[in-house]
Order: sequence, then C-alpha cells, then structure tokens
Amino acid sequence: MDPKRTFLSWPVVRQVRAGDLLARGPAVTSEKTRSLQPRTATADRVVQSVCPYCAVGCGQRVFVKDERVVQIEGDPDSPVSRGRLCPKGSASEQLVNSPGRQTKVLYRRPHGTSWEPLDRETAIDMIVDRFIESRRNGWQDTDEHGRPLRRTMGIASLGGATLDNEENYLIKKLFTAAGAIQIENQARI
Amino acid sequence: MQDLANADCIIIQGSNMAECHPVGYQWVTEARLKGAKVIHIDPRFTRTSATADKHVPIRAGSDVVFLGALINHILANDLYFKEYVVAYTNAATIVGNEFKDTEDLDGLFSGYDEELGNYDPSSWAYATEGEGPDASPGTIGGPAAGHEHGHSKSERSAGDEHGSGGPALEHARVKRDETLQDPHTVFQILKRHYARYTPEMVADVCGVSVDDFHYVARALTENSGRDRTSAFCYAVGWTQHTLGAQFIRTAAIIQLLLGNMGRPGGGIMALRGHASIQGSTDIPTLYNILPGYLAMPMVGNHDTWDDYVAAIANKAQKGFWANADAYAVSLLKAWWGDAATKENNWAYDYLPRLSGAHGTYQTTMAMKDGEVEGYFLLGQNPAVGSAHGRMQRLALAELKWLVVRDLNMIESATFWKDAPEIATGELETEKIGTEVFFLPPASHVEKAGSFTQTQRLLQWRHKAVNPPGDCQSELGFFFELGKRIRERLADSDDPRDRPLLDLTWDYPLNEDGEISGEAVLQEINGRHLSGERAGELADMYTDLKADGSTSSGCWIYSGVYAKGVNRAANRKPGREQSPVAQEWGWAWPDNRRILYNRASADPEGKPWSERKKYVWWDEENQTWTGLDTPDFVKTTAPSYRPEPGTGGPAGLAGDDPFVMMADGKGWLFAPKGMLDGPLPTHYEPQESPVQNPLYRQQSNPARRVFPRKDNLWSPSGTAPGSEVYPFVFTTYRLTEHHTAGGMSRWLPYLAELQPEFFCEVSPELAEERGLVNGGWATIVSARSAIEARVLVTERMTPLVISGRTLHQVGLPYHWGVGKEALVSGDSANDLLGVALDPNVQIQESKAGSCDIQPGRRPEGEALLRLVHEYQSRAGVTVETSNQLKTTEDGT
Amino acid sequence: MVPDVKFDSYYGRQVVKPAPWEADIPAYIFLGGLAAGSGLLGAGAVARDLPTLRRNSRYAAIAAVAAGGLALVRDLGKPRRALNMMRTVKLTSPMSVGSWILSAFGAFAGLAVATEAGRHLVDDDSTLGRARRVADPVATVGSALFAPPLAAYTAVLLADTATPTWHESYRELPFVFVGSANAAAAGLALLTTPSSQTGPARKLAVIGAAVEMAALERMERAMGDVVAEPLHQGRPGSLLRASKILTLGGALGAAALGGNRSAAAVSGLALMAGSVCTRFGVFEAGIHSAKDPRYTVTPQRERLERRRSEGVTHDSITTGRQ
Amino acid sequence: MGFWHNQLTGPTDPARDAGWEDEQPRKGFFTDTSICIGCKACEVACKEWNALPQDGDLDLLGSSYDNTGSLGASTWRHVAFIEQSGDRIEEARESGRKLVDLGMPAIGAPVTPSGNGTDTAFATAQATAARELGTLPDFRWLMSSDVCKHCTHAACLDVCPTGALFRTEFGTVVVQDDVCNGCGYCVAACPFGVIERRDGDDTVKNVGVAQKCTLCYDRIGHDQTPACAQACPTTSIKFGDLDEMQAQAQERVAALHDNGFTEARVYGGNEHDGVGGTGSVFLLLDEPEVYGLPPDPVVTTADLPDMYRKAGMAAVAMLVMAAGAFVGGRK
Repeated sequence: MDPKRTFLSWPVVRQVRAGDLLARGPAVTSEKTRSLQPRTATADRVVQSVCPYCAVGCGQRVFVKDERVVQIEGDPDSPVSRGRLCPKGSASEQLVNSPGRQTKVLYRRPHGTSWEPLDRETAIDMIVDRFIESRRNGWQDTDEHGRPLRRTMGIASLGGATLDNEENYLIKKLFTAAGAIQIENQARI
Repeated sequence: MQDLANADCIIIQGSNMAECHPVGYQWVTEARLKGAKVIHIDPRFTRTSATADKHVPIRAGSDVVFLGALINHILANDLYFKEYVVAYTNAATIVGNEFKDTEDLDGLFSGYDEELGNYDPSSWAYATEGEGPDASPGTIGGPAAGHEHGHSKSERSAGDEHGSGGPALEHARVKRDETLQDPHTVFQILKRHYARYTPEMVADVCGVSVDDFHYVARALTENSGRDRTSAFCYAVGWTQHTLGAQFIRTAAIIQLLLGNMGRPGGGIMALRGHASIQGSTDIPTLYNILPGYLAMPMVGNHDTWDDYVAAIANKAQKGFWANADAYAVSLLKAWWGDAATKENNWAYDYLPRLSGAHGTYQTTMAMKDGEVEGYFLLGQNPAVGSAHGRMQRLALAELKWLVVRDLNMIESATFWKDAPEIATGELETEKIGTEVFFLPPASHVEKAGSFTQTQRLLQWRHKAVNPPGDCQSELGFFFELGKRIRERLADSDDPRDRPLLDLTWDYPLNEDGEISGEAVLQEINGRHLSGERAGELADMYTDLKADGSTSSGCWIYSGVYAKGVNRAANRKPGREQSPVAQEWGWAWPDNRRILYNRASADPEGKPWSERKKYVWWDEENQTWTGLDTPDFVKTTAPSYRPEPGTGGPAGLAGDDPFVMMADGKGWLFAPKGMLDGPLPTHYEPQESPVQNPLYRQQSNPARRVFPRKDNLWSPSGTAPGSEVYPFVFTTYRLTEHHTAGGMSRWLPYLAELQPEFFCEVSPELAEERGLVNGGWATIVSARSAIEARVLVTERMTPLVISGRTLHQVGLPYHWGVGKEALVSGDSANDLLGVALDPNVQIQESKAGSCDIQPGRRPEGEALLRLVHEYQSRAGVTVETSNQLKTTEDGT
Repeated sequence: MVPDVKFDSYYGRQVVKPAPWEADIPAYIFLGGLAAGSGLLGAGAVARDLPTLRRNSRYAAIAAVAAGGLALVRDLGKPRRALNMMRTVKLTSPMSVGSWILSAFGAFAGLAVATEAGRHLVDDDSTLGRARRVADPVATVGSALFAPPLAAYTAVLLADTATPTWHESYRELPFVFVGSANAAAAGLALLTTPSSQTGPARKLAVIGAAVEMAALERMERAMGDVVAEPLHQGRPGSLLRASKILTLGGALGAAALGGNRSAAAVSGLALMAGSVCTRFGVFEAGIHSAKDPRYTVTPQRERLERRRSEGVTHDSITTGRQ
Repeated sequence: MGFWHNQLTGPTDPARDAGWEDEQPRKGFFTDTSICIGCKACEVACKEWNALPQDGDLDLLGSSYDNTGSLGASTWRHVAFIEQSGDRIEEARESGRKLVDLGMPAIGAPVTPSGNGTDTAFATAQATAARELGTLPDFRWLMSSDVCKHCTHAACLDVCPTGALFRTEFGTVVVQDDVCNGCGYCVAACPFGVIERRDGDDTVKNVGVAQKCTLCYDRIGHDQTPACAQACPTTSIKFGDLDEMQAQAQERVAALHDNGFTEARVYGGNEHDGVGGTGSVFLLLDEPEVYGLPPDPVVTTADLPDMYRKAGMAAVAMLVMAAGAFVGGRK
C-alpha cells in the first residue's frame, strides 16, 4: 500500500508519541489527508463567466485544470449574485462535463430508423444545400397586390434565448438577408 | 434586481420568484430582513409563498380584476401620489370624446371591428391643444398618415416594438387639465372604468377574500409615497395569457398612481427565464422586430422607406424615439455597408416584408400543413416546451429537414423514433420523411460572448476551454453557414441573392481560429463611418446619424464598446462599488440601471425624500446627477419648457421623465400601442369554466385564435359541455429543472431532485376524485390526455368563485416522453392549445380547463379514444370557444 | 408528573440510521461467545485434566474464532482494508478494543491448538517439544484471560450506538451475552465430547443459561416499555421466545439427561440454537428500533419533558430566546 | 475518571482534546430555516464539489418536494419540506413560547440589526409597527437544510476503529475515505442519523465507505467557504467561527420573537447538551422531530465508561461461572 509507511508512521505509535491517546486528531491522519488541496487551489486558471440558466445573470467562476473544467461556482465579485447560485447554476459543471452530453454530429436520413455518424464539414455542406434549395422553393417576390415581399417561407428557426447576443445578431442578420422571416425564440413561448 | 432590496413592499404576482429566480430572490429576502413586506399573489402556495409575509391564492387568469380593484381602491380613497401623478403621468391629459369604454359597450371598447376581430384605435386618441374635447380626434394618433389598424399591428406583433419605448404619436401638443376634474381626463376615465372593480367583485371572481384584498391594498398604499416605495415582480404567470400584456399594464397603472416608477425600490420587475432572453429580444431572433425594437417592415404599411421612417417614429414627438430613423439607417449600414446608400434608401428593400403573423405557433401550423421545408432548433425543445406538444411533434414530422443544435439528445431530435404519437399509431418511424441533423453546440464556458440578463445588463463571458468533439458555438456555425451560402451563390446574378452577397460578413478570426465575438459586439456597438471620427467606435446612441455616416447593429447597445473597451466585461467587484454597481457589466441604454429615473426626483429636481434619493438636479453645476446615470437630457433643467411643437429630446420638458414616451409622461391610459384596449379590463381566459361576471363579452375580443381541427377548446363559462372539463389547470416550472429539461433532465444532480412528472391537487379535489398521494392520475383536456404522479397538498386551495367551488390542478411542465433523458414523463404542455395574446403573440399556458381521474392513462390508440370520448361528451367543435365577440346567447 | 407526549416525525422516516450490518454480525457475536466459552472450557479442562474436553474445546475455540473473524471481514464495506482495524488503539471504540481482544484471543487459541496438535507430532524432548510444553500453559492462561472480554465486549459493541434498543440494554446485555456464551460453549461440548468428560460443561450450561435468562428478563424490564417493544414484536420477538424455550430446555436437558450421550447432544444443540436466537433476536430488535422513529423520538421526548418539569433546562439541545 | 469525563461529555474544546497544537477557531454552520427557500442549491453544490454519485432510484417519494429523503452517504445536505396547517402552527408558536418561559432568562435584549445606520433602524421599527404581531397564517411550508452536526462529542469519530474519522484543527469531524474499511459502526453510533455507508456497484466511487459532510475540509483549509454556504441564495446557510454562528442564531431568534414569531428556536450549539454542543446550529420553527431531528440526543459514548464497567463485571462473572463449573463435583 503506502510505500512510505514505516513503523513510526503507524498511527498507534503516533498516538502515543503525540499524546493523542484517544487517536482522534493528527495522529490518525493519512498522507492523503495531510496533503489535501481543493481543486480551486490547484486549477491552472480561473475564468469569469455567467450562469447559462435563468436571466438573473449570476456570476460564475470557471476553474480549469489540464484544459478541462474542474469546477464552476458562484463569483463573489458579482454585485448581481454575490457568489451565490441556485441548484441549476450549481450543476453547471455537470452540464459541461456530463457523460450524457452529445459531442458528435449525428444524421437521420429520411425514413431512417437510427442515427448515423456524419462528419461536421459534410453536415454543414448538406445544410447549405438544403438551405439554398428550400429558400428558393419557399420564395415569394410579391403579394397578391404586387407589393414587394422578397422573402422565403421555406425556412424557419426557433431558439436563441440561451445564446449570446453576438450569436443572435449573426442569426438574425443572415436569415433576414436570406429573406427568411420565421425566426423565433423562447421569448414568445 | 439588487434594487429590490430598497423596496418597502414587494408584491410578487404572476411569478414564482423564489423557485424560478432563487438567486435574484436574495434581494427580496434582504428587503424582508430589513422590514419590507413581501406578498405573493398566486394560484398556488409555492416556495415563494412560503417565504413571503403573506400568500393570497387567486384564480389563474383573474389578475386584472384584483389589480383593477386596487386601482379603484387607490382612486376612491385618494391614496394616489398626487404630485407625481399630475406631473409625471398622463392623468391630466384629455382624451377625445369619441372614446367609449367597456363599461358603456358591455365589454368592448370603441373601435371594435367584428369582421377582423380587432380594434381600430383611432377613437382612443388624445384631444389636441386648441380643440375642445368635442373636437375630432383625427389629428392625434388618428387615422392620419402612418395610422395602422390594430389588425395589422397584431399580425406583426407590434407590442414587441415597445421593448425600449412607447409607440409613436403624431406630436405632443396634448390638452391637459391639471385639476383632474374634466370628465374626459384620463384620470376620470380611469375612475369610471374601475368603479365596478370592488373587493366584493374580487372575492367573487378571483376567489380572494375581502380581508386579503384589504391586506394587500393597505400594505401597498402604506408603503408608497415620498418616503417609501413598493415594487411588483412578475414573470410568465402574467405574460402567458390571452390578456397577458394587459396584466402588466394594470400593474403599471398602479405603480404610476402610487408614484413607484423610476424610483429606487419601485418599478415593475420582469423576471425573465433564460440567460439571454432579454438579449434575444433586444437583438431579436423574433419575426416581427429588428435589433433595437425597430419594426420589421410590413407589406402595405411599410412598402417604401419613407413609409417606414414615418411609421416608426415622428420627429414631432418628444424624446429619444424621435430619432428612430438614425437607428434604422445605422442598422442598415451595419448590415450592408457600402451597398447601403442614400440612393437605394440604405438598402431598405433588402429587408423581407411581413404579411401577417409569423410567430412560432403560426409557423408550427404552417409546418404541419406542409408549408415549411427546413427548421433550425437552436437550444429549443418544442416537442416538450411549447404549447400543444402534439401539434409540435406532428409538425416536425412534416418537415423536409431539421437541424437540432443542443447539448443533449432532446425529444425534439428524437421525435421520429420515440414521440408519443408513435405509440398511438399516428406516426410511424419509417413513414417520417424528415431528415434530421444533430449538431452539438459549445457550452457557455466553451465560447466567449455576452448575455443580457433580465435587467438589461450585458455581461461578457470569457472562454474557459475549447469545445469537445464536434461541438461548435452558434457564432462559429452561423458564420460558417453564411460563408458557405455566400460562396455557393457568389456567381449568382439573381437580385434576390444580392442581400446575401452584399452582406457584411468578413469577421476577423481570433487566435483559436474562431470568429471573434468581440468584433461582432463592436459591429453591434456601431462606428463612425465618415467625418472626423471615422473609424472610431460610437460612444452612445446619440452619436448615431440618419445620414449614413454611422453604423450600429443595435442602437440601444451603442456604448457597450465605447472607446474600444468591452464594457460588458467590466468586472469591478461589487463590494468595491456602490450598490448600483455601474462598473460591473454594462446596461442599455447608456449603462443606466433604473429606467426613467428622472422620476425619482420631484418636479423641481429634488429627491422626493432623503431616504429614496437616487437622481437629482445639481443646481450649481446645472446638470442631472446621482447614484445612477440620469435617464434624462443631462442639462435640461427641471424648469425648462420647450416651445410647443418641439420634437425629439429637445421637446422634453424638465418634468417629462418618461423620455421614451411620445409625450414624456407615464401612460395610465394608452391612446396607442395596446391592441386590445387603452385600459386593461377583465376577460376570462380562452378556456375557462367561469362566466365573465363583468361583461357579456367572455374573453379578450382581440385575442388570436386558430379554429382548427387539431386545436380544439372546451366550452367556457356556462356553455353546455363545460362541465366535462370542470377544473382549471395551470402549468409552471420548478427550481430543480430548466424549462423543457434539455439542460436539467440529463444531469443526475438535478434529475434526482425532481425525478418524476407530478400533478398537484388539493385534499378536497383528491377526496372528490379518489386521488391518492403518490398514486397516478390522468388529466384530460380538449387536446390530449396525460398521466402524472399525484401530490396531494394543502398548498392547492379550492376557491369559491361566484358561489361555486373551483378546483385548480398544478402541472410542472419539465418532462417529456423519450428514451434519452435520465428522467422522462408525459409533458404538461400536451394539454395546451394555441390561443395568443394579440399584442405579443404569446400563448395562454397559465390557465386551461381539464378533468382529472385516478389511475394511469390508456396507451396506444385507446388514448386517442379517451380524448375523443371527452370531446364528444362536451360537444366540442372547431367553433367552440373560438368566437371572438361573445353574442347574445353567450357563445 | 410527566406530561403526555405526542409523537412526531418527518414522514415516518427514521431519525437514526440502523447499522448497515447483516447476519454476519449476530453470527459473529454468537461465534465469538462460543469461542470464548470454549476457551474457558479448554482451560478448565486443562486444570481438571479432561483431555478430550480440552482438545475439543481448543479446536472449537479456534474454529469459532476463525469463522467469526471471517464473518466480520465479510461484513465490511471494504474487506480488503480489514487490517486497518489494527491501525489504531482506540479506547473509545468498542470495535477497536474488541479487535485487539479478538486478535489476542485468536493468537492464544491458535497457540493452544498448535500445542494440542503438537502433542502427537512432536517429541516432548525435542527443542520443539520443550517449546510446546512451555507454550501450552501460556496458551491456556492467555485464552482464559481473553475469553471473558471477548464474550462481553460484543455487548458494548451493540450498546455503544444510537440504536435505541441496543443502547438502553447496556447495563444487562453483557451479562446476557456472557451467559449465552457459556451456555453455547457448554452446548457444543455436550455435542462433541463424551459424557464422561462433560460434567463441568453440564454445570456451565445450567449456570450460563440461568444467568442469560435472568439478565435478559431484567433487561427487558429495566429498559422501559417503548424501547423494549421491538424485543417482543415480530421476528425479534419470536427469536427471543424461541431462545428462551431452547435455552431453558437445553439447560434442563443437560442437567437431567446429560449422562445420556444422545440426550446430551440434543440438549447441546438446543443450547447453541438458543444462543443463536438470543444474538439474532437482540440484533434484529435493535435494527428495528433504529428504523422506526418512534423508538428514538418518544423516549427522548419523555426524558426531555421530565427534565423540564423538574426545572432542568440548561442542557437541552433546543433553546429559546435568551 | 476525570480524563474520561472531560473527553466524553460536557463543554470542551474538541480540537485541543484531539491533540491539535495549532488549532484554528472552531468553524461551523448556522442554518436559518426561516429564510430557506427550499431551492436545494446546497444539495447540488455539495454533490458537485464532493463528486457525490446519484442518490437513489429517481423515484418520486411523495413527501412534498423532498425526493432525496434524508441525509446519507450520497446526500450531505438535505432539504426537508414540511406542510403544516393552522393548528400545528399555533402549537409550534406555543411550544416556542414555552421554551422562553422555561426558566431561560428572557432578557429581551434589543435586536442589533446588522447593516448600516438609520436606514435599517427605521425600516425595522416600521416593520415592527406594520406587521400584525402574532397573526397566525392558516398554512405554512417549512423548508430546512439539514447537515452533519459536527458534534463536540462525536460518536461516529469515537467509535471508529480505524482512525478513518478524525477531528480537524477546525473542530470538525471528517472521514478519510482512503482509510475507512466500511465497518459501519459510525452509522449506528450517530445520534442524528447523518453518516452512512455508501451502497452500490463497483463503478460508484467510494462504495462501501462511510460518508458524510466534511464541512468542506479542503476548502476551509484554503480560506474558502464550504460549497453549500457559498451557493445558498438567501444566506439561509451561513458559515463562520462557531461562536459567531451561535451569536447570530440568538440574534435572529430574538428578532423573530420581537415580530411575534415565537415558534423560532435554536437547535444545537448548547455546550451543555447531550453531545457537548454541535458545530452546526439551526434556527427551527417547530419541534426538532418535525424536521426528523432527535429532540434530546445524547452521545452514546457518554455512557461508555459505565458500559465498560458493566462489561468488566460480566467478564468477571463469566470467569466465575466457569470456575464454578470446574470447581468440585464429578468429572
């Protein structure tokens, strides 16, 4: 077991030597206990972030070790949240590292009965094809009175309330330029 | 949020704040420890009620009666804050005499168009200076240029445009009677309108005892005034109704009457549910608005640039909205750069036009009817989280292709193999032609970007690690998608492709090879394009010009990157600054933390009281100053009075604190902007076992209904068949889960805390229906039937409504049917149908009618038979409850 | 006058947790007692020169102590860390103290068996033989000295817990257990050893059974009605009733018919079975008393109200405004 | 006897007793259940920090909003939910009032509200005036976050045969999962039913080992707040020096009593109680057993000297019995 173990490190001996006769304190600590360090102290870096759940916008501190998130907790600096988090916010680390999280692109072909793997580049190309085609299929130049519409009804989107402002900006910008108007998010749900 | 700690009384209604915003609730707790009274008004006794001074149980959907009775109480007993009301609200403003109230027309305001099912609001307009109250209202908000019928406004969900300011008026030359005695003053109209909203009516309609009503009335009025302020907090408990926007309006009227707006510890706090749901309305992924609450152009109304500019704002109106043309031009310059020129009206014609409502529910129906080919789901799980889950899933099965981007394998991505409709035989995996792409996104720590939280505060998140595997941020994905679409179309000479090809899409990459979020935020902030500051970032929205010399992707965010500093990333620790904490993040507009804070000072510019001082006029330096950025023209002295007819910021008098409103005043009466009436008035929900006791008109006559075979409703009120669905159900969230569960049902830490779908019923209802705690129940609505475990609890209280006992069933909606999540179950949203608020097109999911029976639901086809059996017993047809105007026979 | 005490709980859930122990532990307590009693019988047999009884008791002791030790290890959550029991000497821990007692007894019992086996294998005059002759009395005395603590400490092991029925039994349970240990060991001797050499065992059976029954009776009465309840109800109740019948029957049989080999064997079996029932009965009663919050809350509430009615208020865990 | 007495019952400084020379001020929790919103952030933050596995089978327990049941090997903070109607509230108010009458000196020291100056004082005065003293609601929903008590006289620690459980320099009680051999003794010894041996298959971390709250020994050793207290949105869970925690608890009870909430009482932290005082102090709004807490816990080892004495006598008796059997009579 412990390679450094010697007779003198035997707690019974330490009990007597240290006067902790009832063996309750330092005499019985293990090497692991004595060298205990919180992973907040051993992290390579700490990054300030914001909780992804509700709109209170609680500050989070993200602790990174070996390019992996090891801990997410409340940021005491935040005047909004003062370091506190709700159960969901407290579970953020699991949200990031959960074994159930999907990290691979998957594809279900029409009428298919199961997922198939697909590489991301191909997937995006396929989406581009379909985007352009559906955009054309759903295109409306004018309404029945000849007034300009210049839009497509072939493509819709839902989502954005948990996305960044910059992301929503690109989504709205791209879709609007493409003439897609059926762009919605959680705010209307 | 932090400002709630300054309140002396907090009324939480339409929100379960302790459960849904626990960390925000710390400020309520703090206020309470300092002695503030906290009252929770809600159908259910929740964790918020448990930690409030008082819980007042109320029937879901009857809030306007309760709040209207408070207004009546305040007016009848002279409890309003007179100086504030006269100076800062439109109480003294005189309304044209064509206006007819619901009290005169049995539940309808003047201007109702039966054919279109909507209002023409021209008769609600203010009377104009120089004309008597008898004068035609034609010149103000009347059918002059730019006037738009309520129907078309509703179609484009115009209510959303007021996210940053009020609607346009032609000008601000209004007539006022500061004695408030003229019968045509808003004040007197208000008094008459709410006269029948008595405590007894509250008892009868809301099920709230007269004593409880007086308790609330006393707490609220005793804690409002010069020295004290009260706050309201609401959430989707108010918005998810066919009368949702009017619920909030009623509270706004109370707060204006009590002088609680624009002051510390006052206001109305909207508690939003998602990390950047505020941001996603500011920079909208919404069909009807452009960034900064500029309208999406509507065919017929905004066909030309001139039409558009004239409609969005009027140079003659007071305040900062008068410059909306500068914001629109700057947006177009940001998007189309050099291709947007004065000659081509800044590429205005590159914008697609709306022709009706294209909200998520209309889109779902179009999808189900085969009109939509492709759909992107970006962190949304409509199969579980949207109203009428069945319709959502059946619609997904009609798509040609679907892109799902989510952290976990949500039900909306797997509907083709495990939707409940497969079990009932309505869908068959092999027959579903939808092609599904599942692309995993980066989590919040795997990308840098800004969220805008519920109080308009932008907070930058730094990136901690790279995303794993194929995971990619939306920023990266959409940048890539746009790039490839543009490459594919590069040789096109089709004019319809010009907007894509002319789009500014050259973003710099950062050291990780990813598109730089900072660069996008800079574009949003805006730049000087020409002139001596060319190339510099805009300092704030007052920099923006309508001459094409500036760009800004979202004018209200202008200033977030002023002087090249990402202010959303400001992180001075809270304990090292004042409680207003202006050096943490950046709030729009102009880093203001409380809007309309000019109202925190009296008309002379002095704080109303030492205890509540916030922003005041510094006589010595002739400037507004205080704890926050003053929300006013900095150098406009309190005594300043503009020349009549002056528009824009210069048109604001020194005592016009509501700088985004067209007349600078807080609106008790909304002459424009609300599509279902200038004053909130009570209507029953679309589906209600209760007859409207105030008017013959049963439900909001301007609500949006969708009479379809797949969207049936139970009979309401006393209509025959209503007894088949005798109970009210309401849906809600729990602390332990997040909406449709995509970010919680896959996590063991959260799943184990609330592992199963349950319904909450009172011991009385349990007794009546034979329901057992821990057992199963089947809940049936006119749309579907679901099963849930039963929690029998005294937290659910039967209410006596019009002499009849009414039971409510509580249903948290986090679970869905599928095989991928750690915990699954039937989805409460399957019970809901689609009926919408006319102002903002939000569905009614807080009140519906149902039956509840002990035991598990049938499976397979038998489930459909059960639903049909109920429908036929109740005599439900497509028309049931879908008449907008209630006719003589009460249908 | 003690005021009426109402009983409240949190959804009927237990307040204290039962020990996560299974049948291995009562089995060990029985085996430890059996070993201890056998150790004493072996020592007595040496003194009275009863070689068969000596041999059989010595083998019984080591077999029982070995089996008991195995049961103990098996019941650990981390059996591979069994040796950590020797990591400390912890006077406040009956289990630590017991581990050292068990080890010591085991060592002496092992030595005794070694010397026993050596009698026929080793020449008395060889070096080994001389060593054996020295070791034999050491083993005998050692076993005799460590046997009583081995039989008695298990009572403290159970009593030094928050398990209501176990803790409340602490005054009498050691006597129950030593009596039961003696009776069981005597029973085993009756089973294994010809009657010619079981005279002392028969006596011990009677004395042990008498002490066990008397102590048990006293224990149930002294304990208070509520906490004693699990001893009378359900499976533990049946076990303890069976124990009484078997133990008394076995003792009677041993006393009256002990000369008859078969009758002695049956009596011996009854005594051992009785001892098993006692151990399992007490063990299970305790587990039951921990699972039902009534046994934790009611006596504590009564105790508290009694003290309060006597004006003693400074020592309550709940305090009002000060 | 003096040695034993000092070590097993009564007021003492546990860290010093355990042989710490550089002992720190004793640390503890004050859990103010009157402001708990039952959000369970403490449960999750604790599980996340300590990497605890899933607890139980993901079943609805039907006990209000409590689905983790109790403290255990994989739940080190547990939030209890209790629904009560009017008569029970009245009883609680009465029993709390009785606690004051029970000879505990009701000095009625004025509340010293924390915070700054006149503003708070004004608000408190106003609130006292405005609140209807003694108005009984007809229903209430109690929520309370339970945790290890970190007793002065910790039975779990004292009965542990391996030294896996030890007393830290902060006076807290911690299990060393690399030492524990899963004997389970501590489980039966704890008068509060806190510590538990973890069940499960081999894929589960630390299975077979006794587990409980460590009061985040690793964190507090680096001047950090325990995970639960850091997360708690409403500061229902406070962490700090134990004497400060006790003072805050007393202050808060006084404040609640001033407002008519006589049901408020302090649980734990009395050095004269059966466990020599706890390191976790609670403000409760009803009798402890309503929350699943023992009303009068006494550490089992308080009786240990007596137990050993009785066992010694029994051992002697056993020898005597054997001697009696072998003395005299036939072979």
